[in-house]
Amino acid sequence: MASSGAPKDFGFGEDEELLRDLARKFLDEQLPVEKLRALVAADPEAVYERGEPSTWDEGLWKQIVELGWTGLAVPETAGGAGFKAAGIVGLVEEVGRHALPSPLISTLNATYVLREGEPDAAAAWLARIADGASATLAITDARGSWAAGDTDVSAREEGDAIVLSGRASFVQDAQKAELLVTTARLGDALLLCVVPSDAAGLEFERDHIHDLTRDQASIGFREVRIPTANVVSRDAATALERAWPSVLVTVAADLCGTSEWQLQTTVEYAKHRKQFDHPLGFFQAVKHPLVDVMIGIDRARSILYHAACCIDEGNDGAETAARMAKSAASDAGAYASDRSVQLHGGIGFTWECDVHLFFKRSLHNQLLYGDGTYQRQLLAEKLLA
Amino acid sequence: MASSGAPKDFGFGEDEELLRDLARKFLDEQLPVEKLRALVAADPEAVYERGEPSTWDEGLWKQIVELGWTGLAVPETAGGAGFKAAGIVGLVEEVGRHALPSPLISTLNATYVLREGEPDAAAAWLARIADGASATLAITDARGSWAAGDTDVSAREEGDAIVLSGRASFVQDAQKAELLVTTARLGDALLLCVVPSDAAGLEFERDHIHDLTRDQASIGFREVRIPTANVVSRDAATALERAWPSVLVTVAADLCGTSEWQLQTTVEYAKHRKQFDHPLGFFQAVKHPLVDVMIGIDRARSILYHAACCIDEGNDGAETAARMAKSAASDAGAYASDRSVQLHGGIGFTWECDVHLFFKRSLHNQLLYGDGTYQRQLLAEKLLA
Amino acid sequence: MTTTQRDYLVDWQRKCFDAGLVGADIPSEYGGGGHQGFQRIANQEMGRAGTPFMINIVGLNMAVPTILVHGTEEQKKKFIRPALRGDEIWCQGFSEPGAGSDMANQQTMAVPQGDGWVVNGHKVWTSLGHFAQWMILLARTSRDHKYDGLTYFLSPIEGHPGVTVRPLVKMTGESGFNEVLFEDAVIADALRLDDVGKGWTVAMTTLTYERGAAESAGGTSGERVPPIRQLIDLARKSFRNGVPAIEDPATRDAIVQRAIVAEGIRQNGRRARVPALCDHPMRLPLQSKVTGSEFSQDNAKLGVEIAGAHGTLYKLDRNAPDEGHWPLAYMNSYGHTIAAGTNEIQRNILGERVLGLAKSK
Amino acid sequence: MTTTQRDYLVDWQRKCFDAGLVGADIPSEYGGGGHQGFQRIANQEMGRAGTPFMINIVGLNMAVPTILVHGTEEQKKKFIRPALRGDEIWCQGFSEPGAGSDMANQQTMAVPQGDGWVVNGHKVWTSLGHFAQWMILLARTSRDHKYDGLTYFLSPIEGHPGVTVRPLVKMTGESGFNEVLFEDAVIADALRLDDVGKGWTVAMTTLTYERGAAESAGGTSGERVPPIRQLIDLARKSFRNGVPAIEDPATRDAIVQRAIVAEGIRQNGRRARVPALCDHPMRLPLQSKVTGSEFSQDNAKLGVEIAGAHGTLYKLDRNAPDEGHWPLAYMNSYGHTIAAGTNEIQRNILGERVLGLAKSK
Repeated sequence: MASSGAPKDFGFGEDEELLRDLARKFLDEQLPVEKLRALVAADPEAVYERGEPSTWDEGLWKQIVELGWTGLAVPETAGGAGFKAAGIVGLVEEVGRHALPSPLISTLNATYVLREGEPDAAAAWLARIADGASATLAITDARGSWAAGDTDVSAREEGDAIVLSGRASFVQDAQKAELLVTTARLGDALLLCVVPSDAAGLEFERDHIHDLTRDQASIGFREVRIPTANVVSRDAATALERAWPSVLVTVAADLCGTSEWQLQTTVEYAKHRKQFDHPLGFFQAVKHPLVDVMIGIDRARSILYHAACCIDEGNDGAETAARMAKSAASDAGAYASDRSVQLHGGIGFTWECDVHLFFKRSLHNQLLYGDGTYQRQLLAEKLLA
Repeated sequence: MASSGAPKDFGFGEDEELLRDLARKFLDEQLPVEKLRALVAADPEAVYERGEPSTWDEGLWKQIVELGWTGLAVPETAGGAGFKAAGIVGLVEEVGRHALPSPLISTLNATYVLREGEPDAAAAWLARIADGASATLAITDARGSWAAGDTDVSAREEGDAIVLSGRASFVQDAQKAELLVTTARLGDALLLCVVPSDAAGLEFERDHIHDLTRDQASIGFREVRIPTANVVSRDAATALERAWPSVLVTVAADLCGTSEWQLQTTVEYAKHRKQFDHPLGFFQAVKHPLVDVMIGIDRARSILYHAACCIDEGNDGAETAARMAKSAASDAGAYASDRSVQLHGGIGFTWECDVHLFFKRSLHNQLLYGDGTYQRQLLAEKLLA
Repeated sequence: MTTTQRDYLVDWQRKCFDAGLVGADIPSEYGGGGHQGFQRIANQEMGRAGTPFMINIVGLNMAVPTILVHGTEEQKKKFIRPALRGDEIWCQGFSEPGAGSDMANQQTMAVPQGDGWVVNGHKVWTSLGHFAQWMILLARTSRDHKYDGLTYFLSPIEGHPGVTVRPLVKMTGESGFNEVLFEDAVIADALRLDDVGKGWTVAMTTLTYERGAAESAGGTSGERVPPIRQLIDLARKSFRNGVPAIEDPATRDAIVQRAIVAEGIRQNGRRARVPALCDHPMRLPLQSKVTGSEFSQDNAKLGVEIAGAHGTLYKLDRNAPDEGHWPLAYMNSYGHTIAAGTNEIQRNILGERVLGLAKSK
Repeated sequence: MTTTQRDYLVDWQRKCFDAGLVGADIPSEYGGGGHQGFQRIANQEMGRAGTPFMINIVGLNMAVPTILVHGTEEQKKKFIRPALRGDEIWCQGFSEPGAGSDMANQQTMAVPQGDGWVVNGHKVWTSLGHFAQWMILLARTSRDHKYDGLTYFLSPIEGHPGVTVRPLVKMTGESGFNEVLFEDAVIADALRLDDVGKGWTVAMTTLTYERGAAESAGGTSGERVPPIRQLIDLARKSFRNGVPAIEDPATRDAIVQRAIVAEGIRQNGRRARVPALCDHPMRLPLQSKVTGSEFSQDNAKLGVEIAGAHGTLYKLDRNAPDEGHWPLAYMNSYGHTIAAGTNEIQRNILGERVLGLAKSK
């Protein structure tokens, strides 16, 4: 529960509203759904059968960098905007609502983790991100475990260098990121280090994935040598644990955004499509599920802002709130996705209809860092101890 | 899955159909719902506030005994009808559909357990049941555990007598049963023994329960002395394990019957009650849930007959099938109960409307011997080992 | 509720009123505090302190705000202060046995006679009817128009000739609601609220307040204690499959699901007051009836399941956990999913008013 | 499906036909086996042996039974044997882009000309359209009557002037369905099935067979392998919260839930053939589309969840479990919950035809 001193508006004040509204306006203009479709879904065979790299708008990304979005989560001391989680969540909802293909989410998540490294060691990297470098987390093992210690990358020290070997799997937006924030095991310690994506010895293997609005890769580390200065923490588990509420909240915000798009798009369809001489929405078999989609989204969204507020307040309940938000957002996303296809009927099942773009982005995000059931298992350990 | 030699009709042949149809006709005539209401629900304060014994029709029970229903599950060698489970299930569905207040279900379940005792020791008791004695299982501890070994009754031997001490809880229809089939711990052994309900030292404490169509009690055993001949098995755990599929199937059949009553009664209401110038059933918010109630009942009912058939065939899959039947019937019963009240609207929430009689009987049966989730946990141990 | 309990609660409301905790935002000329925005703070504080609920809930949440909007100066002067102070208890007369969710289908007739009306009809689901002095009454004054044939009255109840109040027994065997019969009961025309034929419009004002669509002008205390703690405690003392239910994974997942829904409801309430985070002003307020009532229902049902064999027991049983709370709460929860517009109707309203979908009826 | 696969399946059907395993219950004068009750046994045996499916599924399950009921002697002689033998593949032309679930809302027009008809229109969701020689076609011959304005044709497809078949891409990026365009295509009047204006009645016959309401007169093999085993195998090799998913209690409960539904579907099929255990003859058969398609959907969704991070992978990814089956099956499952009358429409049908509730439209 929120402590009694918690801000009534979740800390979502004028600045946050301004940022969100600017993001909405910018993305409405720059990435209407027709443009998104043309960008990522022009040729189903290209992505799926021929395995070509997923397409994205690098010009749009340059604009985003100029708008300073990469630096939003970077502390002011490191040259960033030091924005509150409440504000970033508002922006990410818009990103999800437009299914923006970009490394923004990954960069934000990498930033959250870097922020928990040793301040001196992390500052330079955070400054680079504030300057526009994209980044991503490369911390997951081949089993797809979301636990902090589970990495397949090991490190050894050689003079003032660190040599990394092994493999990081399920790396989000790997094709677009300039910096990899990586965990590596060194004896009993778990290092957190930054590896430039052009470092020698890195082998990118692109995953074939369903989501058309991002890419994912498994990255081989073949004796990758980095300066010791690239190690930002020797207790990566703690850094990840501290950053994790923010990471979960970011994905949950993206899910809330895609779900809201699914709701509104399906509602529009139900208003205009006629069946048996009535608009679809006349039928309770359409109306009531859409209401339940809305209820699910609102539950997730309210907990989301509560979680962001807990993060901003340094509240002990942040992890609980963030896992609740991810659980609720994953479940709401699953149901919104399900009904968006079903209630569009035959057309919703086709490539030409946009719902599949959001369906797949949502499905990916539902799974990423653990679905609803997974979050609830960890919550049970906290709440029912 | 059914083995390839399993009967296509679940063994539900002409005899079984005849028995079921006779039961339906008999109960339609003898216990229309108006009579049931007058019998058990004439005065809410009597049962609930003043804690008076639940009322039942002993004359009707005499007729049932004369029809031979108590002996249906008793083997022919012990003077019973030796009816197949498939047939008994058909009859019990009718019992559930009429919410018959009687010790029939308890007597059947006690019979199933006695059948698994030592044949010589059990024969006399089975013969008494075939002659019309009612019986019930007194095997549950105060925690309400459904596991075979969990009893609060202990035994000691004194010459050719056994002395029982302790307490049996959650005894169904205790007020109506003439014979208690009891488990008792004697050293490492778990005895199964028959205790006449008028034995000295028995103390009946009636439970206050919601279900108006049965009674339940906790029974204190204060140095209750029974002849050794009353011990029908010294390995009660095995006897219970063997009998358990039949016990679960009996309760599941009762649940299917009450659920079907709830479905048909709510459908009738939805046909005739008008709202906004349409019969209720016109609205998909009423129609579709009723269809889902039907689907749930049919799932449970089909698995139920499959389970009965496995029992009759001596199939190893009987326990799995029976637990599936109980799980499906409990879940279908919960949903049918829920919608029967909700879709009746305000009237469904009143004492004068019959739906609460079935709601409460169903709820009791959903819980009895473990609800859907509980059955699935035990199934997981079998199916996912 | 016993008479003793009634007296205690009336006394409590009076003390709160005297302390300025009730009616704080009501104009002072009608007996209120004359403040703005005080009531919410008072409600929060009372909720935090876990004070008893306000017995005159219908008066505070429905009658007073409706009279403020539609009443004459005389009516405001006459009714508001006694309602705030708990001196006069109100009940609601919108439900009829034949009308169900179709509230416009009222059959209770009011026929003009002299400078009053003769009323005949049958109202049901009248909580507090046996304690009430007044009823907000919707009656038909014309059979020619469904909606425009309705008129709204402030009807005397207790001791009024031609009015009979009888208890309705709930499925649990408990009473708690009433039916009210009008047999040639006479109501003075001065007790008509707003014009003849405007009853539907007035009733919509009443329901707007009741459904939480607008701030309660009267104020009731009692944010309920979060029930998740109750479920956890129950799971600690119950057994399931040989282990304490609190260690059973299925039970754990179910409780956490409930905790998430609880957090959602709590944070919905917070977010509803942040306009920048609400695309549609009615989207969250109109959900609260559905989410709140189904939350309670699902909780109670889970409690029964956790209780297992003990879930069969009535509250008077010595072994019933939590004084038999769970099965009773489960059955009583249908009062909330059915009353004040079934949740099916609420979903229509949400789909139509918030999402803009075509009307289902 | 590739041409090679098509050829293989056509060849397979031919061999089955020659062996008497297809069309066993069809009168021998039309090329069938002339038996009664043989087909079910043949189907069971083929199912048990896990044989390939019959490619001419539309011909066997829809066209043949409909022609047997409504066809002329010449039509029966001409069409049935080639359909049974797989020599002529059929597709279905009931769905249109604007019609949705309202099948009577056909816009494809057939206008009489000489001793034939000129057809213009647009059919969608035509599986096998690119391999088919014939289509069962529902077209409008009068705009004055919604239902009585429909007529049923047996239309040539492959190589027929004015008919264009184009693939439709599914949400998964795969093709598999087609759209079929009719542009001044001419159909001889001899290819009209039953009377002008009786198309709706004939189509109902077709759907009765498709919906499993009557025994398939043609017979298709391939009772699918129960998918619970697949889920268990997946859970054994997937990890969740640090343990194999098969040891995770939430996953275990979910799989067992699926197993119970699977058993229910299997035993429903068995019980549907025991009249003494079926109060209403259509109650179980009409459920099978809803239960079957939702079962597949729920299974696939569970598989994606169990796969966790691996659930994001497309079938061509080297690490995709089970060749990427789960997410593809999940998305493709909407084909089944939407096609052949959405499950919403199926629930209307069940509520109306089986439970006798008032029509919703």
